[in-house]
Amino acid sequence: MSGTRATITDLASRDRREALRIAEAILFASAAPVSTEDLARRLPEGSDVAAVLRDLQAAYAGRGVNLVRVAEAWAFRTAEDLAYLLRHEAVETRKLSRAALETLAIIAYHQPVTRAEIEEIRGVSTSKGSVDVLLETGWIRMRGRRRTPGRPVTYGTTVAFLEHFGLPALSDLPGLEELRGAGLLEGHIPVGFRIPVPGDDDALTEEEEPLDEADLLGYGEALDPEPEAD
Amino acid sequence: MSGTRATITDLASRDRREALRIAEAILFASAAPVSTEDLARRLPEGSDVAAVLRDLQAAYAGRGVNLVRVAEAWAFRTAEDLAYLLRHEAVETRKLSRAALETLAIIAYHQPVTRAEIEEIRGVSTSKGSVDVLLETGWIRMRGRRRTPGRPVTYGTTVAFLEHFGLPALSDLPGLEELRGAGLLEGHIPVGFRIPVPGDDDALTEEEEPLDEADLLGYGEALDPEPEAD
Amino acid sequence: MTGRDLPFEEDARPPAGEPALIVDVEGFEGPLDLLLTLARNQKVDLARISILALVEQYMAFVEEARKLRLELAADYLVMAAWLAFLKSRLLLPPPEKAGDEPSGEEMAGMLAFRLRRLEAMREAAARLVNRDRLGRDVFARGAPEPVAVSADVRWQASLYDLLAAYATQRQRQMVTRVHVARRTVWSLADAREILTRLVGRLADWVPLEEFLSPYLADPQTLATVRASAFTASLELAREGRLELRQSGAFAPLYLRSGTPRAADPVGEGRGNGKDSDKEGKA
Repeated sequence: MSGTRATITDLASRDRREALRIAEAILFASAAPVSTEDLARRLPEGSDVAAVLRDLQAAYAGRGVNLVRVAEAWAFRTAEDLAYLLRHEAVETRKLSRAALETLAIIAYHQPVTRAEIEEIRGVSTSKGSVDVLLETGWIRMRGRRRTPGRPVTYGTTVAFLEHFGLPALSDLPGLEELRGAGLLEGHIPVGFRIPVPGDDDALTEEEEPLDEADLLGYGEALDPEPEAD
Repeated sequence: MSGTRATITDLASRDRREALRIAEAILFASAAPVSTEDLARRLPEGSDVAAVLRDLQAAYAGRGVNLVRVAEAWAFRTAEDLAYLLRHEAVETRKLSRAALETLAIIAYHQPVTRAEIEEIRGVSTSKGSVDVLLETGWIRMRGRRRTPGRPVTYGTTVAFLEHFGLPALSDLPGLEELRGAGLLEGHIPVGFRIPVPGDDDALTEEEEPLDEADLLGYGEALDPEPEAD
Repeated sequence: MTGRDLPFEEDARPPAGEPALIVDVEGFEGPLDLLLTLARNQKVDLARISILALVEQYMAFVEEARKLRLELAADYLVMAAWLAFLKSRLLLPPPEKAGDEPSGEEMAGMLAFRLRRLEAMREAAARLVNRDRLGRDVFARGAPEPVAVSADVRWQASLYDLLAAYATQRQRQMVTRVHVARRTVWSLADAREILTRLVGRLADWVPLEEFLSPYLADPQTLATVRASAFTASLELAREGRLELRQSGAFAPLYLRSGTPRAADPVGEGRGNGKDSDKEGKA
């Protein structure tokens, strides 16, 4: 085992070795980089601070941690090529809540659609949370504002939505007959019940006007005096 | 200068050297001990974690900074003999009262232990305050409830306790063996007292059951009808 | 702590006029602590202390405290009682077969054990405190480099989930509609309640249509209002709370409040033919 401690313990004199140990401990324990003067003050009298720092830097060169100069001071830092160790990328998979999923589906089929319209279709007031979560998924976007009193924001889906759900285009969303065929709609379907076929045109409809600057900065919904509950 | 880097850079294969650098960087970067499993997960696949730690510990033995074991985890710490030089870095910590220290020692050596048992050993009713102060330090924790009438809460020490007192494990408590040998930790004489031996196992003993939800929210002690005085 | 003499002679005497002190306050942490201090004063190994001598010293202490009218904590008195019992056990010959009760020697052994254990824990605490402690003697990395966690949330939903959610909620809406339609029906109970209220104490004949006019505005509810009101009126007439009159088929139906227990038991409007006429019209 003794052969492996060459770096510091075998160096030069006992005093020099002790100065190195002390410098190492001080630099390690310090919350901020330590200046050469400060180090000199704390090393045993007569120590050659420059030499100590040089030796220490050499001892740590090529190691997982290096002694680096920060402004006029010194500090230990993780070796640059190992910086990736300090980043931890966690991928978290989350499932959408039923309310969010329903809201998403309504936006997909009925776009452009306002929150009030979503609420009318769902029969419950949609929490701002659901819409926010959907905006966060990147699957929906604010399209514009409806040209009606209150100028409510209209929502639509994004290209990421098509990608995630493997849809070539919005017009490929299954219609009434397909939903029935898949057993998703059952029983007597009232006359006049229809499932809209959303257009694939990204351009605003005649009933919509562009978003304001404030909307684009993310303050759009705050202007809507819609109720918030679920 | 190349001759001075013997320790790590000359060791064995390139892979081994890289694993050492990575372990060194991870352990250096963290102020808290890093568990062996965590380290294993972050080292290149196929690394011999035990060997890496052994080499690293050997490389740092006798240096200003040492690699120490705390519970099943590892951390770099300044060398004990350099304490006098580093007082500078010391953060003012609140001094514990004699009663609190005595209580801490009893919890450490007798865990899992109930408040009634602590009182029995001290011969005085322990104020809830002492236990609260100790809980606040993070050195003790509520472990579970003793399967006896009244279901009293059992206390034990934490990893932070080991870390603070520089103990690799509970079995390294000073004088533990002598105390055990003298029967002071085991009920050899007393008719009617039984004091368990502290193990390093965090798992509950057969005589303990898990804490309730209320305990975990911090209301546990309020349920204990124990006297409160000092 | 070690070698301390009984402190109350000098220190604990209460100044005149002040309330009595508790000996506890004088630095002893309970009777066991006091016993330990007294035992140490015997200057022998705790394993070889004279329990009897210890009991005497403790009693003397308590006696002295009493003389000084110091208020002793209850713990001290409990211990004193236990020690007195122990002393009697130690001095008297052991009783013939005392059952489960411990002998004097066992009790003395237990006390000696407790004293040794308390002392051991005090020493353990001292050894613990004198260890090289983190943040005082030994230091962790002063400038740790924290691992930055960048959480990347991936939302998960399948096309099937999406379609099922849409279909379920649209289907729910169909069912809801049926509910709403049902609400437009005037129940018999509703009609009865309204008629009872409207007819009240009406003495003169008034056409039914006039009562119902506020409810007949909506063409969708016209039929149900009329049918329920008519049926309810028949029921009320039978109960004698209402009288009905109609001059001929399709002629207006008149109502007035009934005269309970009136001589005329059959209301004028109770003819079967008229009923069916009315229903036909509704």
